Amino acid sequence: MEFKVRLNTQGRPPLEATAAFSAQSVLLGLTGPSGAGKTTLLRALAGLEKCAQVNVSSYRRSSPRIMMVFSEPCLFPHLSVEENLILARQYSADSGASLTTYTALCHCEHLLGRAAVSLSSGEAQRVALARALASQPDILLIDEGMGAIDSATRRAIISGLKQYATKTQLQVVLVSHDISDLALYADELALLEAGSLVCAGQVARVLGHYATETSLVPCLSLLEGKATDPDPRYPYHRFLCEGQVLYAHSRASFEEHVRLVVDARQVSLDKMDVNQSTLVNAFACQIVSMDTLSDAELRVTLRQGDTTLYAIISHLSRDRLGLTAGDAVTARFKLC
Amino acid sequence: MEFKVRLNTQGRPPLEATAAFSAQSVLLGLTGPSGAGKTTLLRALAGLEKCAQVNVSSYRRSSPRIMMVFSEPCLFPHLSVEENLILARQYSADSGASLTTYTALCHCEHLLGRAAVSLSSGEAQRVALARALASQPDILLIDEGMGAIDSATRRAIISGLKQYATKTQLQVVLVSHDISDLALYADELALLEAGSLVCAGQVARVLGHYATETSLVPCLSLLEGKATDPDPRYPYHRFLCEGQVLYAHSRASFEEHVRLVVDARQVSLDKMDVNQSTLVNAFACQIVSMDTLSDAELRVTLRQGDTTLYAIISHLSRDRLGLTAGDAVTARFKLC
Amino acid sequence: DTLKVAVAANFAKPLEQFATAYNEKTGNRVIVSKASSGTLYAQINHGADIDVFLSADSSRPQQLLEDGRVNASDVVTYAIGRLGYIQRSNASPDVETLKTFALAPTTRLAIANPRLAPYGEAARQALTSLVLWQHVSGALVYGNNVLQVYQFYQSGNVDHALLAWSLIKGEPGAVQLSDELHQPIVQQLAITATGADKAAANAFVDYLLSDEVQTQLPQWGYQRTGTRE
Amino acid sequence: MSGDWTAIWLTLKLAVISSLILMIIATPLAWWLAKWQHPAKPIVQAVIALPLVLPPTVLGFYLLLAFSPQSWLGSGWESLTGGQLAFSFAGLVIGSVIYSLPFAVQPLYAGFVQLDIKYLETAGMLGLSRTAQIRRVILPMVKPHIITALGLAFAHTLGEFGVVLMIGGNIPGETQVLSISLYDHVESLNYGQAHQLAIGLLIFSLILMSLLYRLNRKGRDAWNSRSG
Amino acid sequence: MSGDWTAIWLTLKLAVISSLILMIIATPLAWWLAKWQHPAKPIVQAVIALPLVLPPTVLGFYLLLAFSPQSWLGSGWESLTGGQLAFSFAGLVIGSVIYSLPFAVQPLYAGFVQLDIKYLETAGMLGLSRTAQIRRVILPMVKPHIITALGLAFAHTLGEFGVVLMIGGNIPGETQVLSISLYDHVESLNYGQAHQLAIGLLIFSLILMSLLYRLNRKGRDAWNSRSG
Ligand SMILES: Nc1ncnc2c1ncn2[C@@H]1O[C@H](COP(=O)(O)OP(=O)(O)OP(=O)(O)O)[C@@H](O)[C@H]1O
Ligand SMILES: Nc1ncnc2c1ncn2[C@@H]1O[C@H](COP(=O)(O)OP(=O)(O)OP(=O)(O)O)[C@@H](O)[C@H]1O
Ligand code: MOO
Ligand SMILES: [Mg+2]
Ligand SMILES: [Mg+2]
Repeated sequence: MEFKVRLNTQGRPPLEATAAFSAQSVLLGLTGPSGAGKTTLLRALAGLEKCAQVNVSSYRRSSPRIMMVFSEPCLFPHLSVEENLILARQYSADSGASLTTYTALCHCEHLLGRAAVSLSSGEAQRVALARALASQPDILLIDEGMGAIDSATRRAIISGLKQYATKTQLQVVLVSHDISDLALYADELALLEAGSLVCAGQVARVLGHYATETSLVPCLSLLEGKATDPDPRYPYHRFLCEGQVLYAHSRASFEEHVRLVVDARQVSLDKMDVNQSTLVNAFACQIVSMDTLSDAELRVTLRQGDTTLYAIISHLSRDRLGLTAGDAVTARFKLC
Repeated sequence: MEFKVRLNTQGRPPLEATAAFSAQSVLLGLTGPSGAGKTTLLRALAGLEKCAQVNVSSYRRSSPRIMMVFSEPCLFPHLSVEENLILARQYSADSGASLTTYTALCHCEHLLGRAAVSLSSGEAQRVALARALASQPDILLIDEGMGAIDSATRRAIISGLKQYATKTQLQVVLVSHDISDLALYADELALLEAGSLVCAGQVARVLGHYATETSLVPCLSLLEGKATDPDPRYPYHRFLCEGQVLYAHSRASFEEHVRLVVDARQVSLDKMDVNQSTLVNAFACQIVSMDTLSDAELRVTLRQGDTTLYAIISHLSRDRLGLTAGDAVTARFKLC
Repeated sequence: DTLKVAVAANFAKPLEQFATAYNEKTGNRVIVSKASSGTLYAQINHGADIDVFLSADSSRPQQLLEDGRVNASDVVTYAIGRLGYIQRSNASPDVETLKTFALAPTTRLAIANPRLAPYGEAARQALTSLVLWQHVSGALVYGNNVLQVYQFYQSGNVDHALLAWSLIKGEPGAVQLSDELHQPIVQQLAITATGADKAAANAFVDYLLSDEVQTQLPQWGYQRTGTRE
Repeated sequence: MSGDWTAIWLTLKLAVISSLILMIIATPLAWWLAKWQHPAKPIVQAVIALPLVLPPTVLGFYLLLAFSPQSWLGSGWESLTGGQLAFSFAGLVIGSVIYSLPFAVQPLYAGFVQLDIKYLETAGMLGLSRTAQIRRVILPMVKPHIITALGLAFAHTLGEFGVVLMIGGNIPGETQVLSISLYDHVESLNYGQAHQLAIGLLIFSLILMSLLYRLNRKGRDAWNSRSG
Repeated sequence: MSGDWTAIWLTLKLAVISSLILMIIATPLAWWLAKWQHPAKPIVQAVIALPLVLPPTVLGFYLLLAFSPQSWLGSGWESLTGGQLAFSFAGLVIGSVIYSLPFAVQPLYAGFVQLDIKYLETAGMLGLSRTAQIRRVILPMVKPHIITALGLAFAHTLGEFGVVLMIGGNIPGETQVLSISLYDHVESLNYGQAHQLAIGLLIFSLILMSLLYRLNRKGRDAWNSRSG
């Protein structure tokens, strides 16, 4: 998917964004502070901002069919849940498709017979998502459309959505304030601030920018690599990152590629060689720099090869361990 | 605040909830799966469910003035942001109060001149909250009213709200799917499932129930205690929990009482005595039980005195360290 | 000092003229309100403050008499109406023109509603006398009153109409029909005034029935009546 | 033509007073109707629409019966005010209000039904009294419907004719409104004067109603054009 | 009274046909009006309301002029159908439609203006064509307004009188509608028959309109009663 959007109307903050995402990326994360223009950008992409100049293409189709899920579910109030879905399917490319795929994916099979107006907010959001899928778009834009769903369900839905998207070559743009959801599942990431895309592309790079150049929290890093021979006794994914073996849970892994998102506050540093704690992962690296974030915390930027890792530690710990830039350390963190 | 709510109308799932919260608790967290009845409970408390039998009392007033913030902001579309706030203030107890307190608290000073209909979703939520405060209620019910606000801003708002509530004896009920927000800031917590309060009261106890009895994630524990002599070199709160010194950030602390919320996935266990890593906090405790959560993970329940702490570790680590129930271990985690 | 006179629409114009003259002569003011005879009747019957009611027919004044609202001496004939025929095709038509048309009507013929308006009833009688009724009944359109019939004609929606001669007198293509073709169109009035106004009302009615006024009636397309007995 | 000026003035007075009374009656009626849930509701709604079903003159005829000193309404009015209801300005106002009631009630009803109850709930929780809610929230939010109702009621009263003819008695300065003079001009074949008056009435109404509908514009544009 | 039955049938036919045509004209007109943004908009809205301002008989008089074979409308119609517009059923329909247009347009306009655009945007993205959007989303969502419009238009056509009186010519079976017979009865002092017919008309309308308004009930109750 590639797009170029320009909006410059009197009385509204201007917006200008150009980005190209690879055909392999099925889930594109978009985040940024409140009021940055995320909704406006999505609306423009969906062709709903009449004053915007917009160019979008997907890899599936040169003039792709785009569906946007608003933060309000906008279920048609005169129809039941099922009728909402049936309506969407009827006008889709394959109007014979079974709805079960979509309802199972969005955990809303049990709501089919309900009146759309009687749903709770989380229920309505799930149905809205199922309806969007039932219309079988080429590009699906989700604007904070999952905020009222509890996190376990939400992650299950995102993960299922990603598998479905991979299978059907759908590209999904997900706007969320939950950066760890995005870091874990997005194939590429974009950061919008005050109407412009300050950074877009590889998740690790955008997270780096996010961590170092913005005042936004949290601070995340991405470790990824090819899966290696699994230990038959445990169901974890073992993978090689910069030549070191790391462990990750299956849910954030897709095919041969394994991904681990680490919150900088979960990373501990030490100078020991042996691991005597339950922190499974140990990653040898070097301190590149240390930046004071507040009088309480500092951010340590660590590097090994092409991989950057952040750790947020207290001044107390730095002093206790005597850490300085250039030191070789072991970064330890759990598998997640 | 004390309440007793019963709703048993044909065609709707029944709801029955009784709870009493102490006068000192200013922020009451309410969570539960989507569709559990959280919105319905709040609406009933606010007197909006005509069929419900409701008894509510606050410590401020026997028939308290209750204000509910819906998940949709419901700003009056014919008024500007400022006019919305002025309208709320006009009908409040102190109609001469300055609006600055509320706008500053909700980070929306810059939006005052805007038309209510032109706001982004996060902006609208902040204004809706400010408007609710401007009406100076005795009890404020917030129904997922902060989901579209980025997490840094959201936490700043919750924290400010809590201070304001303490000062003015306001009691706030906050419904959220973000359990860590709640664990960090709530004074008491309640868990609603399928129309009944399965657990309510002390945060630590409810988190325990949440962690062990429900399928909900994440798994959190609460460590708290009285502040002790601070180390003048560092701005952290030092506090005594079960006789051991722990460190916490200032933001989650209120007066003499310091609180630390620890995600079980951030807790590492070892059998060493000395701390050689950047994990500042070390908490000596005993393994009470180990429960397998999946083929990948197990939950370790740890106890020291009255304090319960959870750690989620991998089978790999358990095997590596040879952990069994009854072992004395050191739980390590960062200050947060 | 002011007299309220209600008049059926077709006689409104002459009445206004007479009222002005009466005012000049006696100094008494006459307020004229006009509507259809049926409306005026209903209003008088329900308490309208009217001193003299000039109906376009005799049935409404007679009805007031039956209702006991007025005495027999209060109801008099003030004019006899005449029926006229107007059409577009012939500059100086006569009864034959009507016959020719009515025997094989190609367009519609407008008359007033016989049930509501005496001119309508007269038109029906005239057509019956001429043995044309059967032939034209399918081609008739009914105006609610003669004025409406005149509008149908004037606006070009009908080319033939039977209506009050008073309306079409002097127009091209108009002809007065013989009064032998129908019963006399007796226009009666009723003095509805009570008490103090009664004398003034009587005086005005006397004026209307005076030769001075009655001799002018043919000019307006009406036939004069005898004096009040 | 001087009679026309009196008629114009009278008409305006009638239209303004009737429209105001209509709005005062119709607003609470429509509100109550929107909230009321009962199997008999469609019947009540139909009853409100009934004045429309009768031809105006016939409606006027029945009003005339009701206004006559023999009826309770007429006699009640007479003992209260000393005057007669039929053929008085007050009678015209009553007739116009009854005749135009459906136009005022129905659009307001539709507006109230579609008003999202959460705005009212919010207003209630903010402490606004019933009256304050109406004044500060409900009325501004249903403004397009109010303007529709007002416009229809006003125009209908201007053109109102059959009822007025029947119960008014065509008394200059008292009950001879513009529609009646216009009718008179047409009936007495004064077409020139009728055209003049009709054009005047149309232009005047056009200006007045344009001003009324302009009220709808401000702010309205942005209202639904946001996705939040 | 057998003439009354013909009149009843004719009236129903007129009311139904006119209401349908009205809805067909008014719906797109109101829609366009709701979307159209232009300084001249209030003027257009006022123009739509103008038929109300003229007394019906006067409006009828002008229609009579327009229908005459000398005018473009009358002659155009004549060359098209061979028949005359005045005194024909088709003429009545045209008159009724013009006269009742404001009642149909205004409530629909208010409904369309309040329709949240996001539902339409969603429908559009779901791939619904313009027509499908109208049929499947817009019309069901503004149903209360459609029913209001339909009810007002229908009732108004039933009671419609002045215009019909003027352009109808009172031809039994062709243009003598109920309102005219009723008027005739009153004018010719057949009060007994007038009462009978009026009561019959009222009861009939009451039943019909109750049925119409019942359509509004289903589902509507729940619509705004949720907080989500
Ligand atoms: N119609 C409008 N008139 C004026 N300003 C507008 C309008 N629509 C949007 N804005 C402003 O444009 C900016 C971008 O809005 P947008 O809704 O795209 O933000 P967002 O990134 O989606 O924010 P959030 O996370 O709060 O939803 C905001 O500051 C908003 O107030
Ligand atoms: N009017 C209604 N008719 C039928 N069922 C209803 C109605 N209102 C609510 N419900 C059902 O009651 C249950 C509780 O709804 P409620 O909105 O209180 O849930 P919730 O806990 O707020 O969920 P969420 O987190 O998704 O907002 C849901 O299953 C919902 O579908
Ligand atoms: O003036 Mo009449 O009563 O309509 O023939
Ligand atoms: Mg947004
Ligand atoms: Mg809810």
